[in-house]
This record gives sequence, C-alpha cells and structure tokens, in this order.
Amino acid sequence: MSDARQNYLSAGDTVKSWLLTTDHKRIGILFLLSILFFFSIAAAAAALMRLELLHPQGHLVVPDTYNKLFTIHGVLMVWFFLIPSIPSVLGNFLVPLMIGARDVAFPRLNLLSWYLFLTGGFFAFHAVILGGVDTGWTFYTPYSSAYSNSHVVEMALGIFIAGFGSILTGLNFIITIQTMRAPGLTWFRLPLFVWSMFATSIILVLATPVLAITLLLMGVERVWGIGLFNPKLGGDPVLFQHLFWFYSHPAVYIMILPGMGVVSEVITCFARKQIFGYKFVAFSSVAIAIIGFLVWGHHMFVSTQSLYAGLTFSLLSFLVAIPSAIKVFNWTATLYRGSISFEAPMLYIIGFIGLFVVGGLTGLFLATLAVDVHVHGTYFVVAHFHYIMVGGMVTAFMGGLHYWWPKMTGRLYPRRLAQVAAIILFIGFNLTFFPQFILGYLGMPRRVHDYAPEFQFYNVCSTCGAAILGLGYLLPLLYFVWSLRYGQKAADNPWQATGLEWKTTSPPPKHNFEVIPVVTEDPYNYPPLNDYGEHEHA
Amino acid sequence: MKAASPSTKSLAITWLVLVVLHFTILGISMLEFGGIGTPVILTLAVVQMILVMLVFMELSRSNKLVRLFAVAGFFWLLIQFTLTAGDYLMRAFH
Amino acid sequence: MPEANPTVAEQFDDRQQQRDAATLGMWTFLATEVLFFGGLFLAYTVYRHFYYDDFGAGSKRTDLVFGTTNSVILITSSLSVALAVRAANLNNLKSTLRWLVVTLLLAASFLVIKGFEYHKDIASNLVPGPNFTPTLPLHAQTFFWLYWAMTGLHAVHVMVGMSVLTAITLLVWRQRNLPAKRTTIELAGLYWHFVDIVWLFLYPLLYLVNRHS
Amino acid sequence: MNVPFFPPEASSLAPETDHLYFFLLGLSLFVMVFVFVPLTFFLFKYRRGRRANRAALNLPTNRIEITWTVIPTLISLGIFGAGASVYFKEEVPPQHYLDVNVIGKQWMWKIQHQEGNSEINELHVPVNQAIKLTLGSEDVIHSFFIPAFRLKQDVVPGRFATEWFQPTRTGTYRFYCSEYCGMDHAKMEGFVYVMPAAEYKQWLEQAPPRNTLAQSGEKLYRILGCSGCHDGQTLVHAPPMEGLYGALVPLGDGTTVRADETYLRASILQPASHTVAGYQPVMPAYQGRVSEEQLMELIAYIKSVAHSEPLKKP
Repeated sequence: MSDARQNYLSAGDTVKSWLLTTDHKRIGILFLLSILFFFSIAAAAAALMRLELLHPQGHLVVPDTYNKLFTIHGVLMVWFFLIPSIPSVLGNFLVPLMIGARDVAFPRLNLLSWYLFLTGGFFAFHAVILGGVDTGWTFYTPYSSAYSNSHVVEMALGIFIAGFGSILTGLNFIITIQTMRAPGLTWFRLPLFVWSMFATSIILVLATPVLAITLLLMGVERVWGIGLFNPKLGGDPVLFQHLFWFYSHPAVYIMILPGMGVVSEVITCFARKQIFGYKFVAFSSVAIAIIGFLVWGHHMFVSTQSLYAGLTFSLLSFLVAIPSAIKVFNWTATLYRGSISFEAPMLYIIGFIGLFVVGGLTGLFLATLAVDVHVHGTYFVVAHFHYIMVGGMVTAFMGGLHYWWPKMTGRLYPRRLAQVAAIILFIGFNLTFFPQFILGYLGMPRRVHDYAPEFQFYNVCSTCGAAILGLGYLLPLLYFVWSLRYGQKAADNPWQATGLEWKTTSPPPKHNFEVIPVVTEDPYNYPPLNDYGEHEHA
Repeated sequence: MKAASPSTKSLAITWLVLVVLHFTILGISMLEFGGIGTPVILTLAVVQMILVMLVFMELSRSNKLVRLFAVAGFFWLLIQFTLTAGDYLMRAFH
Repeated sequence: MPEANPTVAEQFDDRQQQRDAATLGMWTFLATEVLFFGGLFLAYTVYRHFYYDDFGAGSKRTDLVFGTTNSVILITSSLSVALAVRAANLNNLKSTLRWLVVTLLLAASFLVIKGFEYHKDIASNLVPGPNFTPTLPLHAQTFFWLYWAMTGLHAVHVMVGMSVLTAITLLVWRQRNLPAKRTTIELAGLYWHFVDIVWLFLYPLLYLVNRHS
Repeated sequence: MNVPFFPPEASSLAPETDHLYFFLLGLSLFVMVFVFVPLTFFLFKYRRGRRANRAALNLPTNRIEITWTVIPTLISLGIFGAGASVYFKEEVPPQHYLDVNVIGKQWMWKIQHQEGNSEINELHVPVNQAIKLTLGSEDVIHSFFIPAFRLKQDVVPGRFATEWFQPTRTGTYRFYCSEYCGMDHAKMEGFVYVMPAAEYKQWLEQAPPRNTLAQSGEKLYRILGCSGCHDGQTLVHAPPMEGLYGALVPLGDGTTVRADETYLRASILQPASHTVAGYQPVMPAYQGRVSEEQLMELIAYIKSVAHSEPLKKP
C-alpha cells in the first residue's frame, strides 16, 4: 500500500514503533490504554468502599484499610484518569486533525508527556502496592507531613512527575493551536472542542506548577521536618490549603472544560444545526479558565480562614457559575429547530446536560456561606463533585469516545447495545449519587467507614446504584474491544459531521492530510433542514 | 522583528545599569531607612527584572504575543498573592 | 508532501513558524517556572509577615560578601549569554563559542561560591533542626528553611542550565552548523536569564532583611 | 426502620440556614424546569423524521445571551448576600454566653466546662442559653460538626477557633469530626445532651469536680512558675495578670492590641514576639511545654482575675 493509503495504525506494528512513536494519534491511544489501567484500580477501590458502607458498623475492612481505599480512589481517579482523560486521549488525537496540522508543535515533548505520566503512575502504583497512603487525595498537613506513617512521599513524587507530564501536554496544545492552524482557520472558525482544549491548556500550564511546589514542600517537610506547615514548628497548615486549592480548584475545571468541548461537537452533529451563540460558548470556556483561578477559598470557608476572605471567595464562586450556565442554555437553544437523532453519543450528551445542571446547581449551595458551613465535609460535597466528575466529565468522555471511535479505529460499535449502555449508566449513576445529597444534608461526614444506623437505607441504595454503574462501565469496554475485530468498517464520515477531522480517512493516515486543507467557511455550517429534518440539497 | 539583535553597546549598558542597581539595593538596605526600605528595594529588583526581560531576553524586539506570554505568569502570581495576602491581613478583623 | 527542508521538522510549514513556536513554547515554560517559584515566595512573604524580627536576625547571619559577588557573577553571566545569542544570530561561530564558554565559567564560579557559602553555613550550624544554633530566636529556623529551600531549588536550576549550555557548546563546537542551533541557543539563553531573574529577587529577600538595625 | 429525610432543627440559627437551603432548592427546581422542559420538548418535537417547521430563524442572539447572563448574575448576588448575612450571625456571638472549652486530639473530643466538669465525647448544655465553644487541637486538623445545629468549625492546631450556638430544643443530637484526621477519624463522634436549665444545674452538681477550671488554672499558674514573676510582690519586672483580660495592651513595637484569647495564647507560647511596652523580653517560651488543655486552664484563670486589683509592690 502506498504510504498515503496506509493509516496510522498499520504504519509499523512493532512494539518499538509504538513505544517510540511521535505520532499524536498513537500517543492518544497509548494514553487511552494507560488511563484505563488506573481507572480500573480506582474503580475497584470505589467498589470496596461502597461494599464497606453497606452496613452501619462496616466490618468488611479495617478502618485503616478504608482510609487507604478512599485515598487510592481519590488520587488515581483525579491525577491518573480524570485530568489526563480527554486532554491527553481525545485532545492529543483530535486537536491537530481539527486545526488541519500534521502533528502537535513538539511531537517529542508529547511522547515525553506520556513517559512522565507512566513514570509518575509507576511511583503511585508502587506506593499503592507497598501499602497505600491514608491521607486522602488532599494531603492536608500537619497529618500528611507529621502524623501519617504511610507512603506519602512516594505517592507525592508520583503525582509530581505525572504533573509535569500534564504541564507539557498543556504547553504543546497552546503552541499548536496558536501557531499551526490551517490557512483560513481563524480563531472564530475553530471547532469549540479546540477552544475548550485551549482554555484547559491555560489552566494546565498555570495551575499545575503550584501543585508541584506544594507537594515538594509537603514532601520535604515530611522527610526533614521543616516547619512550613507544622504549627509545632511555627508553620501554618492553612497556608498549605491555600497553595493546594490554588491548584486543585482550577484542576476541577481542567476536568470539566474538555467535557464541555465534546458536548458542543456532539450536540451540533446530532441536531444537524449550527450551535446557538458560538462566540458566547467559546468565550465562556476562556472565562471559566480565568475566573476558575479566583475562587479556591470556597473549599476553606470553615478552616479558620478570615471572615472577609470567605466573603470574597463566596462572591467570586457565584461568578464562576455564570459561564457554565451560559453554556447549558446555549446547548439547549441549539436543539431548537434542529433534526435530532438519538445515537449513543447523543444519549451520553443529553445525560451530561441533565447531570451537569444538577451538579452545577448544587455548587451554588456550596458557594453560599451559611449552607456550606453545614454541608462542608459531608456527603453533600461528595455527591456534588461526583455529579460534575462522573455525571459530567466521564459521561462526556464516553460520549466523545463513542462519537470519534469510528475515526480513531475505523470500526463501528453495535448501535443498539451502545444506546442501552448509555441509559444503564444514567440510571446507575443517579441511584448511586442522588441519595448522597440527602445523606449530606442529614449530616453524614465523608471519609468515614461507619455511620449512624438511620443512614443505612440511603447507603444501601447508593451501593446498589454503584453496582449498576459498574456494569454500565463494563459494557462499553466489551463492545469497544469487540468492535476492534468484528465491528463494521466505518466510513470516513459516519455521522456526516462538519470539521476537518472528518475530511480524512478513518482511521486517518500517518500525516493526517495529503494536502493541508484551506478553510473558508464557519464551523458547524450544516445545510438548511426541510420539514422532515432532512438536509435540502441547496 | 526590529534590528537582528541588540547591539553590544546596549547590552553592556544594561549590564552596567543592573550592577549599579544591585549596589544601590545593597546600599539602601545598609543605611537606616526605617520601614520604607523594603518596598524601595523590591521596586528596584522589579526594575532589574524588567531590564533583563526587555533587553537581554529581547522582549522589546518580539511581537505582542510573546510579550503577552511573558507577562501572563506574573499576572497569575499576582492573583495568588493578593487573595492569599487578603486572607492573612483580614484575620485581625472579626 | 512538501519537500522536507532538513532544518524544519515536518509538522511545520516553514522556519519562521518553527522558530515562533519554539520561542512561545519556552516563554510558556518560563511562566510555569514563575508559578513554581511563586509558591516559595508566597510562603516567604507569609512567614516574613508573621516573624519579621526573627527573619531579620536570621538574615544577618547570611554571608553578604558571598551573596553580593554571586549576584554580580550571575548578572555578568546573563550578559555573556545574551552576547552569545547575539553572536549566534550574526552567524559568528567563534565569538558564540567564546561567550558560551564565558557563561559556563561564570556559572561554575557561582556554584563554587555557593558551595563555600553552604559549607560555611553548615559549619556555623545554621541548618534548622536539633542542632540549630541557640543564639538565634526560634523562628529564625523558618527563615533558614526557606533560605535552604529557595537557594537550593535555584542552585538545581543553575545546574540544569549549565548542563544544557555545556551540551549546546559541545554540539556547536563539534558540528559547526550554527544556523541549525540558533533557536536552541536562544532558548537556553531565555532559560538562563530566568535563572538570573530569580536570583535578583532571592538576593534582597534572603540577604538584606533589615540589615541596618 | 425510620428513614429520616431532614435533620432536626435544634438551634436558633438552624431555621435560617434551612430557609436558605429551601430557597436554593426552589431556585434549582426553577432552573431545571427552565432548562429541562424546553430540552425534552425540543428533543421530542424536532426528532429526525417528525414533521415540524425547521426553517432557520435568526434570533436576536446577543440580546438573549445578555438576558441569561444578567439574570443569573443578579440572582447569584442575592443568594450571596443572604448566605453572607446568616454567616455573619454565625460568626458573632450574642452578648452573654456560657463558655465551654473543646479540645480535639487524635480520635476523641475532651470537653471542659467552666465549673470544672470535663467529659469525653459528650457535651451537656442547658436549653435556650447561648454557648460559645473555644476549640483547640493537640495534634492535627479536626472539625467540630453538629448537624442538628447546622454548625461546623475546623479546629486547627496552633490557634484557637470559636463557634457559638443557642440550642432551642431539648434532646440528644450527634456531633462528628468532619475533617479527616487519621485512622479512627470515624470514631471521633459523640452526643450533645440539651437539657432544661434545672436538669443541667443538677447534672453539674451531681459529680462536683474538685475545683473549677479557673482554680486548676491558678494551680498551674504556680506550678509552671508564672507566679514567680507575674505576682505583685516579686522583684522581677513582669506585667500583672489582674485586669489584663480584655484590656488594650501597648506592645514594645509601638502597636497596641486587645488582650483576647489569641493574644494570651501567643504571648504564653512565644513571649519574645509579643513583649509588652516597658518590659524586657526575658520570659521563657512555653511552646511545646504547655498542652492545649493547660493553656485553656491558664487562660480561664487569667479571665477569672480580669476584674480584681493587682497586689501592690512591697
């Protein structure tokens, strides 16, 4: 086969060609496989936690083990699944394709990001094997630096190294989107997924270094006993919280922004219609990225942070909710006078909108000072961020995977089964996490392995929901792997979507485009629809 | 890009100004200035930084985009400092 | 497939796009370094606000002579690397090599002086911990933790900068193809200037805390 | 099996937090209706293949966008204001209140009443009486959380934290530690017993402690050697404790500060950085030699002599 006909998957199938590839598409696939590994460990930890919480006294595991379980679940999910998932998998694969470039700006740096992620992952996994960490993913001092006797330093080293991986990914995307767009592809002709990746990269690059220095200081304090965060040596633990949350709140926007980009792409394709208010949706991504840096204090309303700082952060936290609201309203308005089909990706995206609205609104509860004093550190918070992370981010990631799977692998998955899986996930999710809102306001604290007997009903519902959720995640894994061999061959543009990535073959050739395309018209310019929702061939 | 790169003369002059500023800072801190010594020293250090960025790092010769990227980091640092300092200073009033 | 120009990686259209991308990439990386050091400066600011007198006492124990000479050395090395970048842009191989070597020598002397300073500090047991000198107040230990953390992290960055500059000098000296190396030298120069800027702030904050009283 | 749906409202401020909570619930329902009703309607009406008018309309996008930006912003400011006002009430205790000290240490709560009674993981309080808790931690960050009173306050080692409540209904309510603090974080819980005033008084006298908090503070004041300098008759020049609590104290560096718990704590643990004007910094630092409990006992003693005259020098 001539080089042009050979796609990126068949161009060299030795292990070396995969491990030393600088092709952004292969690096995306490598990231997909590695985050799957960490997702499975963290999901297993979550399953054990839910089993432990079936019974009020909770005799399944010893308290110390439970503490290690929720730390493993937190650390691996946050840094080794959620943060890399859409940026490093779908972002790596699609951003160069969507902007008509042959590869990212620094391909070797891109491969280095994967190796940094793997090295960090190795240290984190090794810490888990040795006995895990019992500080929670927040590593609050002075417990983590002076009182815990678990493998905190090795886990922190793992996250520190993986953090540099995500800095380099962010740096790569900023430069790629900035300097390597195809001729004619102005900023306002960019697909909204690229806008959200640009905003995410701003956060990746500007927030992760602060995490690096925070973990470094916490590790050094643990090893040499410096007094920066230990009050017995004159330090201030609240300073650690300031530094940690300065990174960790923007980090939650690193997780959700790419999901919003996927939603904009999928909803326009399956409504066959231009998005409503393109500029507002694009700028709200950037607005979230910037305002996201101003609000971290709402994690510390009851932490002896000063009263006036609490007021400032509460006000700013309300403002950061506005751009998200704008996005949701625009997505809903996009469906008006569209021609909607309920393929699997669209089902996930509708699920996303439903769950993200609930997650976002409960965020307002937590931003209200008086209510947060009651619900901080309870299951209300756990439910809120799972609605955003799992209901929002992971659902959007699944939607994105289903949408671009034909482009990535050249195969189609079973249509009906995928639709069923989406619905199962939606039901299982709600059954798992909605009862936790009620538990939270009732006052059940988080991170506890046993609870008051009267809370058992809600915990049992939540565990049953978790079982359905677990099943819901297994189904796509099965039929995706099945589709690799037996799936129907996919056409170049199975969903008849607009966007440069659909103009190449499925899977795309090694160098993406024979000739770099010239872009002349706006994104999502679907032809007008007749009364039955078919495109009029003007 | 203006001239290919800065002339040796302008580089040397900048170096001289930096060294002079450096010893001024040292001088200020040695003499009795009461409380206002620190802010003056910090402003002089910021002047030194701006000089290094403009001349040595050729920011004065680069386009608007590079300048934006150069300044962005400090803007975010400013966010972190102001809001955290706000918390520490406000702890006295409640 | 456009004809592959040897000095342009295949994903770029032309040299100018590749050079812009590299410069922007380095400036973005420097922004992350600013925030990386920023965490330390924030901790310094908070604890100086809390323990100003102890910081003053601690700062008087740092060696002013070593500190000042090191500052002058770093500023001069910033000049020499800027001259090296200028020579590279003018395609003057000999003077590029000369200035690169000067920069390396200055960097090495900075580290040597740093070594002596650390040795002297350890000798007069300024290392916080059990055998910290009793003559200083309790929270001078926080000052010296910050002193060791900030100058240590800075020294690591100096070493990284030196190794990058040494690699470039050897490559340029052996391969003699200056045009291909011009961007790399420019990036190394940017990184070195950043290391100098950090020291410009470290010096007053660590060595000059109310020296006069 | 009774399945609770809502926590009991047992403190004066609980209803206010609940009003906010219900307002936010109502607002959320309104927003969900505003989004989900048109969403499902569009999904149904504009299904591919269903006959509907799909001619593209150029709607006044900008005006629509501005409206659904301004309106949520205004609503948010409103909620922020309401939340902040209730938060202020929670921060500022009423005029006269009962002082109770709470010390969190790895994995239990020790509670000390002014009358000297101390209890572990239990808090007996009279109903309809404002109680102000002064919280300290011996080791890591804990958080004293009483769901029935809608109240939580992190307890950070190295400083005192305060929170106040006024129970309005007698009964037994749980309290928890809601900031992860190590292995038995989940065990660090207990019960608040809200009792009628008479019953509370009877409980106090039922097992009368040997001496009140202030008295044990005074004993400590002698054992630790504070009285050696701070008593009126000695030669060493040290500020008297009498009349100190609550007064304005001029410091060596020219500033003046009110002698509240935070000042007393700082000047006991690190006297060098808080020397009073006109005195030499000769007092030894008690950091690490005095536990939180002892610190609270000393401060209780200093408070108890706040209104007595200092003994004249010999």
